[in-house]
Amino acid sequence: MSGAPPDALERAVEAALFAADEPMTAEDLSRHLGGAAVRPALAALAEHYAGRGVELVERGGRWLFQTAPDLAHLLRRDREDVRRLSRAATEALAIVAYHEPVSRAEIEAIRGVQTAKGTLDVLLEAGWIRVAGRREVPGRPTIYATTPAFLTHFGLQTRRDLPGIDELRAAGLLDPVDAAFAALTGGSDEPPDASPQKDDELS
Amino acid sequence: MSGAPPDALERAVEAALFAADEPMTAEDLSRHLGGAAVRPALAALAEHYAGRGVELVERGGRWLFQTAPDLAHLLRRDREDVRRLSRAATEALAIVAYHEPVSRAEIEAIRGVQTAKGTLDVLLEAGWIRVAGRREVPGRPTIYATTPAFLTHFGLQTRRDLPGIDELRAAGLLDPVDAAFAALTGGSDEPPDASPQKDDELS
Amino acid sequence: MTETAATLPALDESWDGLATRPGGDEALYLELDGWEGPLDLLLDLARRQKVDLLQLSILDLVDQYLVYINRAEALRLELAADYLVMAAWLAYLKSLLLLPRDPEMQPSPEELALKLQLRLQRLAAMREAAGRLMARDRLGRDVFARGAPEGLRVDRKALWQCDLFALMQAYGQVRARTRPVVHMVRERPVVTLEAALARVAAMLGTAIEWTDLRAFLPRAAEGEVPVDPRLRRSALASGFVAALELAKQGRAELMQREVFGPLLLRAARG
Repeated sequence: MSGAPPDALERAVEAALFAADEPMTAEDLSRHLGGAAVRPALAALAEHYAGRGVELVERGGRWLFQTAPDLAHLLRRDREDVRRLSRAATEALAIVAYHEPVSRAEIEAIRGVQTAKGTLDVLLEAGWIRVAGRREVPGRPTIYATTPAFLTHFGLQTRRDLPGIDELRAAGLLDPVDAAFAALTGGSDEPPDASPQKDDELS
Repeated sequence: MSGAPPDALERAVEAALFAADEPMTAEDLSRHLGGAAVRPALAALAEHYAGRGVELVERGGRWLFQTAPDLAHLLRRDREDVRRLSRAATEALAIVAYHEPVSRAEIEAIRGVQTAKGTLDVLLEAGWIRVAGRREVPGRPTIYATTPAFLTHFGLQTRRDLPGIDELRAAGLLDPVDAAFAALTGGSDEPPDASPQKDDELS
Repeated sequence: MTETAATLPALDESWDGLATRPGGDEALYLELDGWEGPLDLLLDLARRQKVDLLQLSILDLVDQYLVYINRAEALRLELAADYLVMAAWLAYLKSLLLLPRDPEMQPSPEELALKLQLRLQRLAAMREAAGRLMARDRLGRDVFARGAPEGLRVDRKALWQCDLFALMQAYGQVRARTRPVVHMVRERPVVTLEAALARVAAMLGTAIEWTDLRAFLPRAAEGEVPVDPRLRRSALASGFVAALELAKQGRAELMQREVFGPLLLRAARG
């Protein structure tokens, strides 16, 4: 935490972000502050607020002040403004986040069950996913991706911060079944070799 | 401003006030934070924030964060869009300039078409006309006149600098649009007739 | 790699899952609605084997699934069709795995089983990811944005533009537009119907030869100065109407030998 008094630009950025009712990108801020180069000020402020009760965080390229996570128990009390998601919606959201962009059919393929129309609507309405165009395959299905509001809500700076995403990717768990199957079986059409352990597994 | 890292209570007070929907008294805060003595923390925070872009202030016994007063202009920024005055507004302005003071009904009578309320509002907003009282006739209609800003904008010393009807006619500005057009393209066989017009508008 | 040493829980054991009520009465409490489809149920069953999903005993899993479905049917629970489809497919898979291997079969039963495992693995991965996502410090639940932000407002102010010439032009046009307008219709040389009727009737007389209508019209040679082409057009029109009128009155006959040909006229024969 910096003890130096803030310079004029730092003060302006601090005031603007405090007053803003939405997270702001550096470009938004710069435009609002007459074209100033705000990134150094953002960095200085983030450092200044680190460890305080309020922190300056970046979420999907947008900056906001929010209370420190370790104080959640003090602030949570009567607040219940967080939407409770059904299991279907929770899983669909995770699938969109980890696989984006995905079509509804791809979500259903992973979950092994049809996705009710309302499930994706809930996520769209919450502003956590958005329609990201269509896949250029027969039927041109709509595809979905997450939004900056998703990152903000779940406290992610970028999608790379999704819990465990690197491990999942490394383990091939974000690949479709067929790709994983091909990888496991050497990519050939031959049946998987009848190794003893494989037989054991299937015994 | 203090450079020392905030203690736990200070952080809690900071977060609670930041997240609060409305200003809180020390008692509110104390109750909220399990009965802690919050006043020293409030004092420390107020000192920490002094001179920053955001300040902690007490108003009628209630504490709140607010944007530093000298930065209030950041919350409300004016952006100037250059816009061309509409045809209707230009005509209305010209009529006010030549005939002032005039009521809206008189403007309409001269223009020969209805004049939307918004048209005069634009001229009032631009600061080129002002309400100049009411005409002492039934209905007491509001009458309008031009302002000094009007003269400045149009580079006029006084309204007497406005070209008279004869000058307008000499400049071809009194020709009906289609006749003027025909004259330009050489297709007209009739000269625009010089009907007698009152020349006493600039009384 | 270890052997599949998973000790399978007995089916009537109360699980930490959706299958039985917590602390359950083992009396076959089934809540199939609690599963999001057959794959979900399979995953739930697979997890109880407490092994990596790729080392799972597919045969055990199949057996457990089929037992569940049989119980549900015994209880006459309404089962969604996809549970039954999955049951049939798993029974088929089981038989393939147990029967002597047919080397011709494509894909082999082991491949089918592996694909099922891969699907379960992917669903499990996403389910776990969803759990971790939901457990993050969420804005509005664990961390909070400013409670009462003042908001940033950008007031758009119009800077109106107009110049003196535009003003003059506008005024000129208002005056021009609203000036009283007088329409002057200039008198034109015309041959009225009455004149044409009198003329054609007089000239027709008792002519018995077909005569071109144009012969009845005023001509320069007669000193009537029909030089103006507009007057000639008027005379032709009036003459034509006059001819029609005479024919209607039975005083003349009309004939035209061809389309657009000359209109011929003669006196009606008694």
